[in-house]
Amino acid sequence: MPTHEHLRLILEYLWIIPLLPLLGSAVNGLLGAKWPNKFVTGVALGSTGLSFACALEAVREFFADGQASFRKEFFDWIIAGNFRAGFDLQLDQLTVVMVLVVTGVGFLIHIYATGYMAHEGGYYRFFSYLNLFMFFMLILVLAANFVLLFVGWEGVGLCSYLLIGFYFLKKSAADAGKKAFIVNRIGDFGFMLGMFLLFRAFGSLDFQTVFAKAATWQPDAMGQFGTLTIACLLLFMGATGKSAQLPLYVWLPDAMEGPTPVSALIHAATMVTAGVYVVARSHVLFTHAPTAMYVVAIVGCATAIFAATIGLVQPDIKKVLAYSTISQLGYMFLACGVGAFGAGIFHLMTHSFFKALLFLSAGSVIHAMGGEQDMWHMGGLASKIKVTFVCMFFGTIAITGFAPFAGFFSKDAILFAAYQSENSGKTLYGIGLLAAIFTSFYMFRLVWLTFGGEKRYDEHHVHVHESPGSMTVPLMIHALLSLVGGWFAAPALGNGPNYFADFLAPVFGNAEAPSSQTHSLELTLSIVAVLAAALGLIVAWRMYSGKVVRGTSTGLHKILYNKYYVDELYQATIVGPLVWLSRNIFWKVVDVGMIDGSVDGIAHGTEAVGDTVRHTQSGNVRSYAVWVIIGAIVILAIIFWPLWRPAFFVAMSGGVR
Amino acid sequence: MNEFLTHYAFLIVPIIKIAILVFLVLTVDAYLTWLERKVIAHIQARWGPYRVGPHGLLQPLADGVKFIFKEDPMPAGVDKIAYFLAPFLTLMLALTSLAVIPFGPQRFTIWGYETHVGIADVNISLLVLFAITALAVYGVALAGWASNSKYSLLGGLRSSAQMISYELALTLSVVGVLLIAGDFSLRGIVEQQAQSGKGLVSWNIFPQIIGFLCFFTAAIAETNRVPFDLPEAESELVAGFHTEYASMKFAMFFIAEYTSMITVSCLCTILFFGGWLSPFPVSWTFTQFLPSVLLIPFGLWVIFDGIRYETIFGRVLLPGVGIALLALGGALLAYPVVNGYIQGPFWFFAKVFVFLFVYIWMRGTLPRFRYDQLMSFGWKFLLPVSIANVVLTSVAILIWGRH
Amino acid sequence: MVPTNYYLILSAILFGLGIVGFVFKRNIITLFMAIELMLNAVNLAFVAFSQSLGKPDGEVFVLFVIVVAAAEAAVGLGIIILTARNRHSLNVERVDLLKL
Amino acid sequence: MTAPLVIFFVLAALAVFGAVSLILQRHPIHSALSLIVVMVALAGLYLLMGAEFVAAVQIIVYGGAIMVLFIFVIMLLNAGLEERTNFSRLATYAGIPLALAVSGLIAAAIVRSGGHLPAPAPSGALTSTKTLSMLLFTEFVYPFELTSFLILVAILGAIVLAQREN
Repeated sequence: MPTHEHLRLILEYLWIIPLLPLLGSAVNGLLGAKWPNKFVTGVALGSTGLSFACALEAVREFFADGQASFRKEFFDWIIAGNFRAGFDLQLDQLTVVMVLVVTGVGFLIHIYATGYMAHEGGYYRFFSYLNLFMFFMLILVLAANFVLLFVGWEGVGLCSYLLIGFYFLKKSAADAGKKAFIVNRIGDFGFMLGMFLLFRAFGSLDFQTVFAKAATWQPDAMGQFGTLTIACLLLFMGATGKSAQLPLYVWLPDAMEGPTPVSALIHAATMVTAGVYVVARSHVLFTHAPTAMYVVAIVGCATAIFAATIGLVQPDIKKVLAYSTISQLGYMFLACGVGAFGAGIFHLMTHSFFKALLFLSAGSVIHAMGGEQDMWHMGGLASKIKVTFVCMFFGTIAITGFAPFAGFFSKDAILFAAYQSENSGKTLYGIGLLAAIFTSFYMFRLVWLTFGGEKRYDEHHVHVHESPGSMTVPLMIHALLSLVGGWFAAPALGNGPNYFADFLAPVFGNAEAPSSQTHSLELTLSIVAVLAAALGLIVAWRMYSGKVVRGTSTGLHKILYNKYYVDELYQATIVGPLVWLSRNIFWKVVDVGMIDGSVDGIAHGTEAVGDTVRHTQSGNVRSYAVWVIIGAIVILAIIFWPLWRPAFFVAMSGGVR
Repeated sequence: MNEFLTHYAFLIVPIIKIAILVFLVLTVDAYLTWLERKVIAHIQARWGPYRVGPHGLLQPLADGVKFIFKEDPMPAGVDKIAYFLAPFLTLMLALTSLAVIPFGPQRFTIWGYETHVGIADVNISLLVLFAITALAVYGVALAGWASNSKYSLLGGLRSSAQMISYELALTLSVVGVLLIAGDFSLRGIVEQQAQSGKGLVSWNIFPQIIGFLCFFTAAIAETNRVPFDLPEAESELVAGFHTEYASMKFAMFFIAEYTSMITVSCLCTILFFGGWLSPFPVSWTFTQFLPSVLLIPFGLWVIFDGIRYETIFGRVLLPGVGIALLALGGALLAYPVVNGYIQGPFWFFAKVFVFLFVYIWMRGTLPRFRYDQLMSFGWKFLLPVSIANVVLTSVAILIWGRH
Repeated sequence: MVPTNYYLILSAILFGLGIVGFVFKRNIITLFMAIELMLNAVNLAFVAFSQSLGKPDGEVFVLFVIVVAAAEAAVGLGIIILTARNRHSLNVERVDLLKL
Repeated sequence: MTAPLVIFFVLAALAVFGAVSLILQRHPIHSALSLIVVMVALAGLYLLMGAEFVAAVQIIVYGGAIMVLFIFVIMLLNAGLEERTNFSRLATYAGIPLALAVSGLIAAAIVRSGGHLPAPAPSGALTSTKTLSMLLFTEFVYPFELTSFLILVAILGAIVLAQREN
């Protein structure tokens, strides 16, 4: 649209971007039930598409303003004493990336969903939820203070709960939803504590003030647990919850119960990255808390390898992708942990591209297979569904990190940053590299099991067919993105500028400016990474190309197959005792005994009092007359007290005076 | 002796006056009964009392004696206190009500105690009068209730209801006069009517004709006389509230009734007919001789009538009375000074006599109301009319001022 | 002359007797009478005050009190008649349906 | 002991006697009669104080109308002797003492407050009917109109209550 240079059309009204999805959600949620699907589709796509357009316009204006970080307080939300939580939105480089990712990928996935969900019940409900998720996600990324961010944070949690449990008649789905919600609660608990601590430390929760003050603080020493460290750890606890890191990752695999578009949008592209976003957003705090940074790095690294190992043996196509997501998120945290926030965000973006792509392709496959998710019942689909296959392959290459795909650049940047990190950087790098090998292995395993070899399914029941355009077009776009998505950083290899890093520099400061002497090292490391991916590819090819049979799982394989028995462990150590406590103490003792007891006690007490008092209501006029007289005596005494007091005192003082 | 009198005159003089008044009233009551019987008899073309004394003139005495010596049975199950209280109360109130009525203009001093014709001179005498008459209800009600008889109870109920109902009309009908006079004392009202010395013309009857009619009707009802004598409707209730009373107690009710008749007549006279004022303008001084001049022909007629009377006793007594009257008239003519004193009482009693006659006359002629007629008449006609009268009078006064 | 206090004390005594009657009597009509007695006592106090203070207001109040008493008697007796018709008793202790 | 004092005591005794007998009499009619005695005595006291108009009104309205109404109703309902039930224990035991306590309080209060007042002088001028009516129609005109309205309402209420529904 032709707009004047410094005419900020959207920027001044930034709230439009989140508002549009909210309206779409409201309209669909309230009216959609009666509507034919195409209306609902129109509303959903229209709102998100418009939102995307507005975001683009906003970004354009942002650049027109010379990338000046924009911030505006629209209205006061909570004001209590010196505490202020306003509806404040801000737009800086980091936000730009996030907003574009959210709206763009979200829009594409909406389009995809219209095809994928076409024959599902509760069509309007699905899109209402999905738009609502868009709204909260945008709030989350646009928020200019922790409170508003937390609103988005909780909102996306809610939507993820609603969408995981979309098929709420299926018990497993409902349980998965609850699991996700509860596990997130634990993280959110830490997050809130972190917020409180920050408010106590800085007297505000506004990003500007908090970070400005924090910047002036003396950074904690390594191993020292100062206020900032603790606050950062608490925030990170929230992040682990939301972004499915150890030890709170358990909800994400189960979240695959939800429809595949949901898995793609929420549990791959956007929501799960919120944790990374928060850590990156509050990088000022983290840089002042090296201990926290170290913890973040370790957790991220551990999660990466841990999830990757589990992913090696999973039979369910979506489960594999889920664990791969977890491990990729681990990479991002690893990046943040070693101070390479830019790289983390970079990987976040590219990951959102190719992981969404992978999920959508998987969804397409499942669609084609008529709901079949077990890879052992697939195979030889490459010829049947070529588009999907190609896209899937693109995604696989991207994630495994072959140049020149997106994953190559981002993962390379992370590993390089890890290698450079002074505290136990080599170890982290090594583990990261191992995880990379595993990644490429299970990804290619997935590809070969699904598309390669001969078919292991029954022709007569399953009619494999290519998905409609509404699904394949987003696939292609994503495939393209996962190809080119990383080229911002391409020149860095040729000793050129890393555009992405430079773009984010105003936010993070030039944390990892590539210096010339490290440049050769970076090049070698990237080559090593590619070799590692190739290794994984070769092993997968040896094992899964050609005829494969499902072997009986034993030993290590069995442990991996059962995900290290983590769920069982939690069940035994936490859930079981908790349930027992709730049932036997909180319910039977506290609730029934104390709460109900007190309430009933009040009722019984009232009844008893009334029972005794009612006898004054004898209905006998003479008794009433006596009561009237008593009242009269009291009133007279009150009125005439001043009149008699002197006499009274005289009497008290023995009549003297 | 003399200084004792002057010292306690304020006690002695009223007592004497009261004694005189009571004696007079009782006599008048007695002969009122005689007159009533005579008049009604003649209205009904009978002779009436004729045996006891000439023209039955001694009949009242006979009746009195009979009342005194008659047996006094008390019915079973009566409430003694109330049963005895009722007649006394009635009679007492009836007599008391006369106390505030002024019979003449004169003020004179006996033993240094300045007094006037009449017992008490209260400046709210009319209110007092109404107060007393208001209490008269109790006599009737108690009598009816106490004597433990259905007839009596119904009679008592009826009469008390009737009295309450008509008391309103009675009081309201007087308000017009009060508005004109601007005074509660009867004496003041009379004097107000005397102001313009034009006699008859300035009496209240002319501006207050409506008020008078209402008052007289209500008064008749108050005294339970025909046509409002429901309480003692023989045909329905034998004798109403005093069915169970005999001899002296009955006599008391009887006397009380006639006394209240007198009271009402006095009130009518005072309020509407200028009390003791002569109907002629003050300028006609010769009218002062009217009383005496009237006595002489009356005396002559009595003598003439007596000479040709059947019984010897009559032939002796009546001429004697006639001669006495002649002598009185002559004396008055001889000493004109006395006339001044006689004027007031003469006119007063003359007017009162007229009203009493009207009472009797009505009894002889009018039929009795039915109870519901009585009530509806009192509430739906008499009361509104008297209220309207009040309004009219006040408006008139607003326009023309007191005339 | 009679001191004001005598009148006041008398009115207090009458009032108290009224209260006593109100508590002591059972006949509903008599209860009413007791109330009237109290009103009269109050009137006495009113008149005494107004006379001794030389202000006629008190007597105006007395008039109002009398009017109110009249109205009260009219309505109250009507109610009494109804009660007697329905409950066949004038004893207030037998008119005790207004209870739990 | 001056004449007014004598009269006062006579009337006061009469009033108290009436009040007591109102309480002690068992038949409503007798109570009513006692009350009438009280009222007449009070009227006499008003006269003694020089409030003639009030005295007259007292007799006319109270004696002539209200009490007649009472007696009328008693006769109408043919009320018999009062039955001395004692269903209310409270009233039986606590009633009389409490009542006496109240009257004692009031008496004490009145005496304390009214002790210094001058004796009421029978001055005809003060409470002449004219003065009262002037007050009634100028200063107290609104209450006066209100009372008239009250009377009207009372009449309606009485009619509504007394008429048998048919």
